[in-house]
Amino acid sequence: MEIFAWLHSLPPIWVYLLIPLAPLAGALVAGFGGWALRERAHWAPILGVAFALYLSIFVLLEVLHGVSFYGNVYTWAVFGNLPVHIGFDIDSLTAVMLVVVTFVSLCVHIYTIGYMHGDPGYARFFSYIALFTFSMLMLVMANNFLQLFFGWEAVGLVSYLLIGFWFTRESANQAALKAFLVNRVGDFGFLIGIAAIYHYCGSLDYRTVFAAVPGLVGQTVTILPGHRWSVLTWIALLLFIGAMGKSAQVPLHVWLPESMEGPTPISALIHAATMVTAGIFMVSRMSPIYEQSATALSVVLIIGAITALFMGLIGLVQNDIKRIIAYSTLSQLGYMTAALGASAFSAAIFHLMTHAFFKALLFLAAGSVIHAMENEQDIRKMGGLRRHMPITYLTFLVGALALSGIPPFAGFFSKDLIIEAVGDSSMVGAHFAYLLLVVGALVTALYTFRMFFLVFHGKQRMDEHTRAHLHESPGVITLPLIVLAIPSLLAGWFFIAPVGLGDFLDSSLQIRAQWNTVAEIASHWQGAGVFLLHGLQAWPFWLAILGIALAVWFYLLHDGVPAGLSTLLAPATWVLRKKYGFDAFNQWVFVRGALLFGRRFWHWGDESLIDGAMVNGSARMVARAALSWRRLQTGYIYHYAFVMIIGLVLFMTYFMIWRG
Amino acid sequence: MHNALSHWPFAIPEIWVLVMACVVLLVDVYVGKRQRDLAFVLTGFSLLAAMALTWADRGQSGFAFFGQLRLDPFTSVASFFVELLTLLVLLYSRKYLLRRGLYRGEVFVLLLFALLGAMILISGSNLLILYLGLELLALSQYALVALQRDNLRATEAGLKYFILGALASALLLYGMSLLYGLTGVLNLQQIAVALINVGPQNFLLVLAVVFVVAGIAFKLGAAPFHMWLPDAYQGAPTPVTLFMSSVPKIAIFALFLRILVEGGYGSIEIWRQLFIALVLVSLLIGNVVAIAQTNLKRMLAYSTVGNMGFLALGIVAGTQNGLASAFFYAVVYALMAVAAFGLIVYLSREGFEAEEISDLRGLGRSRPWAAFLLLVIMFSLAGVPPTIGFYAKLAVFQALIEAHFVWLAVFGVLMAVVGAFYYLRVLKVALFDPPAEDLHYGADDPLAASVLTVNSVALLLLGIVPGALLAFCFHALQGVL
Amino acid sequence: MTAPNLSQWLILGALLFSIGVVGIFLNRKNVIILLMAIEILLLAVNINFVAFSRYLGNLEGQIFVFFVLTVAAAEAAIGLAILVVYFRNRRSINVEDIDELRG
Amino acid sequence: MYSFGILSAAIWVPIVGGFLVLSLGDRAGGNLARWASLLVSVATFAITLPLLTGFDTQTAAMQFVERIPWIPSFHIEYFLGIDGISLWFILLTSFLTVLVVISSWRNVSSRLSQYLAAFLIMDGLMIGVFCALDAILFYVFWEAMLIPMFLIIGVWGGPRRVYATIKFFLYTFLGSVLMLVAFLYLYFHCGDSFSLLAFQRIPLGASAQIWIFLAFLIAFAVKIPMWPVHTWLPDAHVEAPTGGSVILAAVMLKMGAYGFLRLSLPITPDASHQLAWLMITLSLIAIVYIALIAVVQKDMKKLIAYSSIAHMGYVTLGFFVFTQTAVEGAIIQMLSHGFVSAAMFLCVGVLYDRMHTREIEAYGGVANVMPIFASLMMLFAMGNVGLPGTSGFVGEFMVVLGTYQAYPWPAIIAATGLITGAAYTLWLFKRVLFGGIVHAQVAALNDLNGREILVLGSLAGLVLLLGVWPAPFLDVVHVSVAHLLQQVSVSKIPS
Repeated sequence: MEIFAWLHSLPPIWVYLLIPLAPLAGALVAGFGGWALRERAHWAPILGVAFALYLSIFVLLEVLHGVSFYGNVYTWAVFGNLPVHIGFDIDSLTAVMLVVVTFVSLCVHIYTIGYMHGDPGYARFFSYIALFTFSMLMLVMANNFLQLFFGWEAVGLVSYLLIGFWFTRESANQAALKAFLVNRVGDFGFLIGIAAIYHYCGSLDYRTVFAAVPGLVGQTVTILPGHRWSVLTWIALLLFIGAMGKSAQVPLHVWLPESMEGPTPISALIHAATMVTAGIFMVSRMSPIYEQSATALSVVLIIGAITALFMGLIGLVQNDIKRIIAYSTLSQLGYMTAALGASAFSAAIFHLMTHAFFKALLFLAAGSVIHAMENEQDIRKMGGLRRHMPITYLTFLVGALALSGIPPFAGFFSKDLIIEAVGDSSMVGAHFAYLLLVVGALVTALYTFRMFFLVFHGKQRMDEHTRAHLHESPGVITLPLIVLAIPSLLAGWFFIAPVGLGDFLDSSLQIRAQWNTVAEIASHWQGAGVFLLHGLQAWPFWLAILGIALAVWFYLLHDGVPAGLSTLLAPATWVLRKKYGFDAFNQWVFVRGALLFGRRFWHWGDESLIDGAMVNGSARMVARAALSWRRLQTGYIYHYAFVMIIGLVLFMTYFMIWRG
Repeated sequence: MHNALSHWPFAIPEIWVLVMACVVLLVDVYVGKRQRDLAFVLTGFSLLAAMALTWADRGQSGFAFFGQLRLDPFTSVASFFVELLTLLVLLYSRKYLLRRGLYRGEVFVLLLFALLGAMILISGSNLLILYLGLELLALSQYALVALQRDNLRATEAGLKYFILGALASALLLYGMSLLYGLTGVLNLQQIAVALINVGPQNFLLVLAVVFVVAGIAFKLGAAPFHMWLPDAYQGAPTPVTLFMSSVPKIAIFALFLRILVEGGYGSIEIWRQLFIALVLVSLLIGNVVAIAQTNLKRMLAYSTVGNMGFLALGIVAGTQNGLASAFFYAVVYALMAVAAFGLIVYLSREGFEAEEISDLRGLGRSRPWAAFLLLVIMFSLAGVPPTIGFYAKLAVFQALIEAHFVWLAVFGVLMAVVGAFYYLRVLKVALFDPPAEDLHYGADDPLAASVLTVNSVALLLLGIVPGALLAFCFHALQGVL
Repeated sequence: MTAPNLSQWLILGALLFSIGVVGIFLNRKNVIILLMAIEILLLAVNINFVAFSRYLGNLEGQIFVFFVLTVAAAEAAIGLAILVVYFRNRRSINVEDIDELRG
Repeated sequence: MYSFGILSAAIWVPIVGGFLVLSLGDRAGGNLARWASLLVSVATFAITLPLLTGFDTQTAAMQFVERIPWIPSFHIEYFLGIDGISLWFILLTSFLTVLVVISSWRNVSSRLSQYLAAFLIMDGLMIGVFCALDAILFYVFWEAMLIPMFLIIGVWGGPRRVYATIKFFLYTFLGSVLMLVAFLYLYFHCGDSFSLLAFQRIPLGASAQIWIFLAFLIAFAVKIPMWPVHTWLPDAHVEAPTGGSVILAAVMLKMGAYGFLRLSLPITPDASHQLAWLMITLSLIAIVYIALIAVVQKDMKKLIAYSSIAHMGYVTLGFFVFTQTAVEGAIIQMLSHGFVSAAMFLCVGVLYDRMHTREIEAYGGVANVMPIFASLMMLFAMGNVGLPGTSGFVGEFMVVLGTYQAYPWPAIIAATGLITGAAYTLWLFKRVLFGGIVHAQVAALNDLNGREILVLGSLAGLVLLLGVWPAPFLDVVHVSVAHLLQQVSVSKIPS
């Protein structure tokens, strides 16, 4: 295409370099110029991100033409004699991520113009999200673990900043801190994993490491005395801890729901579409390592499946519109993770992609609703909005259907593919996982449409004042909704063949033949149409329909039922409302524990023992000696003389007796 | 049999000081009433001249009066220092004496006689001569301490000092008598010869050494023979304390050197043990008890005890280096003590001795320069570089470790840390505490001020380039063994 | 009745010396006694010297004794002088009253 | 290589300059002293720059060597020289002194000239420590340095300054005297020379090495400070004036670590290996135990002081796993901590100058009124947390990687610092800067002035530079560290 023509004249490295740098530049302009630009601060970031998107599309096309790139930009440092570089690894996987990230990011940018209008932190906000885009791009383009870790932590930082964007809100700050710390727990494992890789492979460079991996098969490491683990399992699990942190898998999921304290665009961009998928991306990237360890894959599979179902269940009892979507995100991330566990990396990436579109859509639509409701987020206070905001209504519906996996919406293809893959998987725990995922389909549909109906249908439960002001959101808000609705509708149909089933990603992935469930599925059902027909005869679809039906029954026809149910299943709902007690546990064990130990160490260890007893104790001892010895100096001549004579006598006796 | 006076030139400095002492006495008797300063100037001049004469003798060596007095490198170096210190004392104390009506001839005469005693101790080479020198020094000091007739504390200090001092001399004398009985001679060289075939197991020898060491320890002020020292230092008029804390230290070290090294080096195994005991007790008592003091002079007295412990460390080493470092320590300590007490003299005025530590409150604000000098002096006493005090300790510890007394060295440095505390406390009061309105320092004597400045700054500069002084002192003890 | 031998003389000296020493720290009464004790100390030493000199057959010891006696005289003089000025201030020469300076 | 006495100049210019400033006194409202000391400090920094430009990264030999007899009778020499290990710290020292002078431009109430003079003199002495190659010379600088710091804390410090400063002095003094004994012992073993290089060559018996190592350990552990001899640091920091804290944290703590590299490891390699377990344990205790203590601090400075101890834990850990990555990481960590801790203390100083309290409770919502300050402090906080892209990351990353090569478990335990560090830093940040404005006093705060922006901004630049491109910093270090590790790997026990 000729709009890209001029790029061919550039050295490729420049093009790749410009992709992250453009948003960074935008971020810097907005950040440092914000005080002057004020409400015009959005131009620089938007241009930057738009340009990045433009370049990403170019890169994607290039990759489609078989162009890939692997090279370094500059030498970051030399460890001893091992150089560590900053560089790019451009292949199909990266290209897909680039487009997804920049596309969603751009939509969010535009949406933000309307959403954050009039907020004192307008410029700051834009510089943050542009900065986030930069970090995310660095992460996905990395060709070494250092840069990966850089992007990994940088997105964490920006997410921290954005969750706490309204820093005057205590709850926001609390959530931000929690998010950062939980992520750090993941990063802790990730860092150890990198250290292990550095130790065993002697490099941080992807290709060198992957080349060294086969040599590590069969090597064992003794971490706990008496337990010999396969090195690769050890590494894979450590890296996965990182993924659990970022992609909010049980038990490190606790930060994601609270991250909804941030402005809605953030929830859409960071906590739904992109950052949280970093873990999925990372594991796919590391497929050469994971494919060497069945144990690790099983763990991934089971954790993913558990997250998928049980987080979805919590979604059933939530009333905050954003939190419901947040829990749905958790559950969807669970699906992706499960796919990874089943070696269906392509399926995971495929779902990541579709999910990015429809989840961003849902969040933005929710944001539009919240905007209209004057920051009311409780769905029990909404209802019947469809008349007031048709565009939001329709786009939200698209998102909801996609999420519930109703054909032919995007979510259907990706999610069904995952369930199929897990079903066919031969991994330990695959059957269990399959069960959870299938039930998950029902749950997903149920909580999605519960939310949908409560928000858009039924009687209007908001107060007069709010109802009076109900209105459709401005163009800058609805436009992105529409733009996102399109892929949410079509992405599945068009991309399942190449991305999901096809060989597009194969260049980036390494999958063992005997575990390659996706290839198997692909061999049965060629193309979207066939797959769709097959899907219509499969469990998940009908369960989803059932879920919607239940939702209709509960929330449109007999709205007494849910209350009845919840009383009927009181214990269950209690457990769900308490979110299985993860938060309480962390609060009690880790937070309180740390504070308790801190105080004990401080007061008992430092103040009493070391300072009190040892340091000042010895000083006090000397002082006491000084005071008592001083009394020997009585002032009486005869005492003085006596002491002298005693000394003399001691001298003599010493020689007389001891020396003979 | 050569003429009795053949080698008298070797004794010129001693003779000069003796003559001048008498001259000053006469001058004071006749014109003193009208012209006080004359005696002062005359004394100063005679001290300068004595220094010159001593300096001129430097390098020569030999005996005078049938080996009664000896001249060797050590003699000239040591006497040079005692003369210098006496001069400093004189210059520091002029105003002080004037203010208290003590600005009289006898002070100068006594100073000169004490100096003479010290010089005889340094050059004497015969037990009898040494005894006379010791008594000359001691008696003049008794008198000096009690100089302030109407001052109870001064006279009490004098009395205590006198009685205990006499006891100590008696101990020393008893030791001498035994030594004489053992060897049949009084001349140190002959004693050394006679002791060659007397083993350290010999009962009389042990007894003799014990008594001699006890006497020396008393005069040095090493615990447990130190009891007189705090009282005497505190009670005596500060200029006298100034003298007591400086000149005798060197002189008594010389006494030790003469009797126990030149004469009794054969008995090193005996006296080393005794000095180890003295070191342990002195370091403990001196450094610890000083912490409890509120009176600056008294605190410095205890610090003297501690410092004598450090000095004795060098003696314990007993090697060439050890003795040299001990001598170096004595010299450096004398310089520091003079500066410390000099500061007190400088700050005092009628009715205000500036001798309580609390009297220094807020010196940093009211008299920054004096405070700076105090800072240098205190850190030098604490042995913190870059001050000369550090090298004194360094030399001692080096010798000690050379002689494989590592454990003693460790004990020593730990005590140095304890000691650092009370010096810091003085600085705390002087620099960190707010100044008090009721304090009015004398501090108006340009002479003392300039001497103090030179003296204290020297402590710092010598700390930055200590090479020369170190070499000077170490050279003095070349071939003492 | 033969003349006492050296060791007997020395023992006598030692005894006198001890008496002097004990006199110094046992006496709580009067400073004058202290001065006398000091004299005894010096005399004890003199006995040593004379005895040694006599038995070693050289005169140095006896010369020493002359000087000691002289010094003792000077010492006594100064001692008494100090005592007098002290008495003027304190109005007492009781040993137990001499405790202005202590600690 | 021939030098024009750059090192001597770097040592003596600030010292002499300091005494000049002292003599100037507070005339003209102290302006004279201000500009003079600024001139001196900048000049010193300028003098030290050629060290970097003229430095030969290809050799482990000492460079810019100056060697003349100083105290002949003891064979003590005036022996200076630097290698890749000491170079950065000399630059760090001279640079930070400039910042300290600028930062104390207005906010020192009394006796400004004396204050500035103390810092200038200390500048020279600290540079002296980093380039002294004669044991006694090293010791002289090492000890002399205490005097100005003693005064800075004691005279210009907070309410409990006397306790703090005397504690500081005695603690460190106690540590160093034993080092002196070790020096003297070595002096006689190596045939009458105090040259550190000679010390590094002489063979030593196993037990002797142990004793010497322990003597050094006490000296350096106190200075770093390592658990359990760290308790002087929080007190000293809390009471010290801002400049004092900056120098204390940024430079003085490094000297202990530097001592390990220059003395302990090369002089007693076998003992170092034998006692590595002890050192690693102490380091890990510092990282875990101290970090937990930092979490519950109520006083900003105390919190940062404790975090300093925890960060120095990484340094000592890195030294005693003997892998090149770890040791280089440790050195970078020292450098980075020099920047970050200095910046953090300056930030606290900025707040303290405005509100005269360091209590965390007294603050809240500062970000509302001081946005520039908030963003800068956020950067430094992230450096403290060790976020990639900031200097704090490089060192910790390398140390953890290098440690894992030697022992996995210590690496894992050390990595927990990732979490605890974030916890105490960001919680502090949250309580002080975020939230609503707590009271009128905070509302009245005004944002950074030009001088403060200059100081903090330059540090921010360094933090980012070192984080984004540490290569040039490391290049200087490689050869020296390789040589050091080679020295350590060879046993010195005479067979």
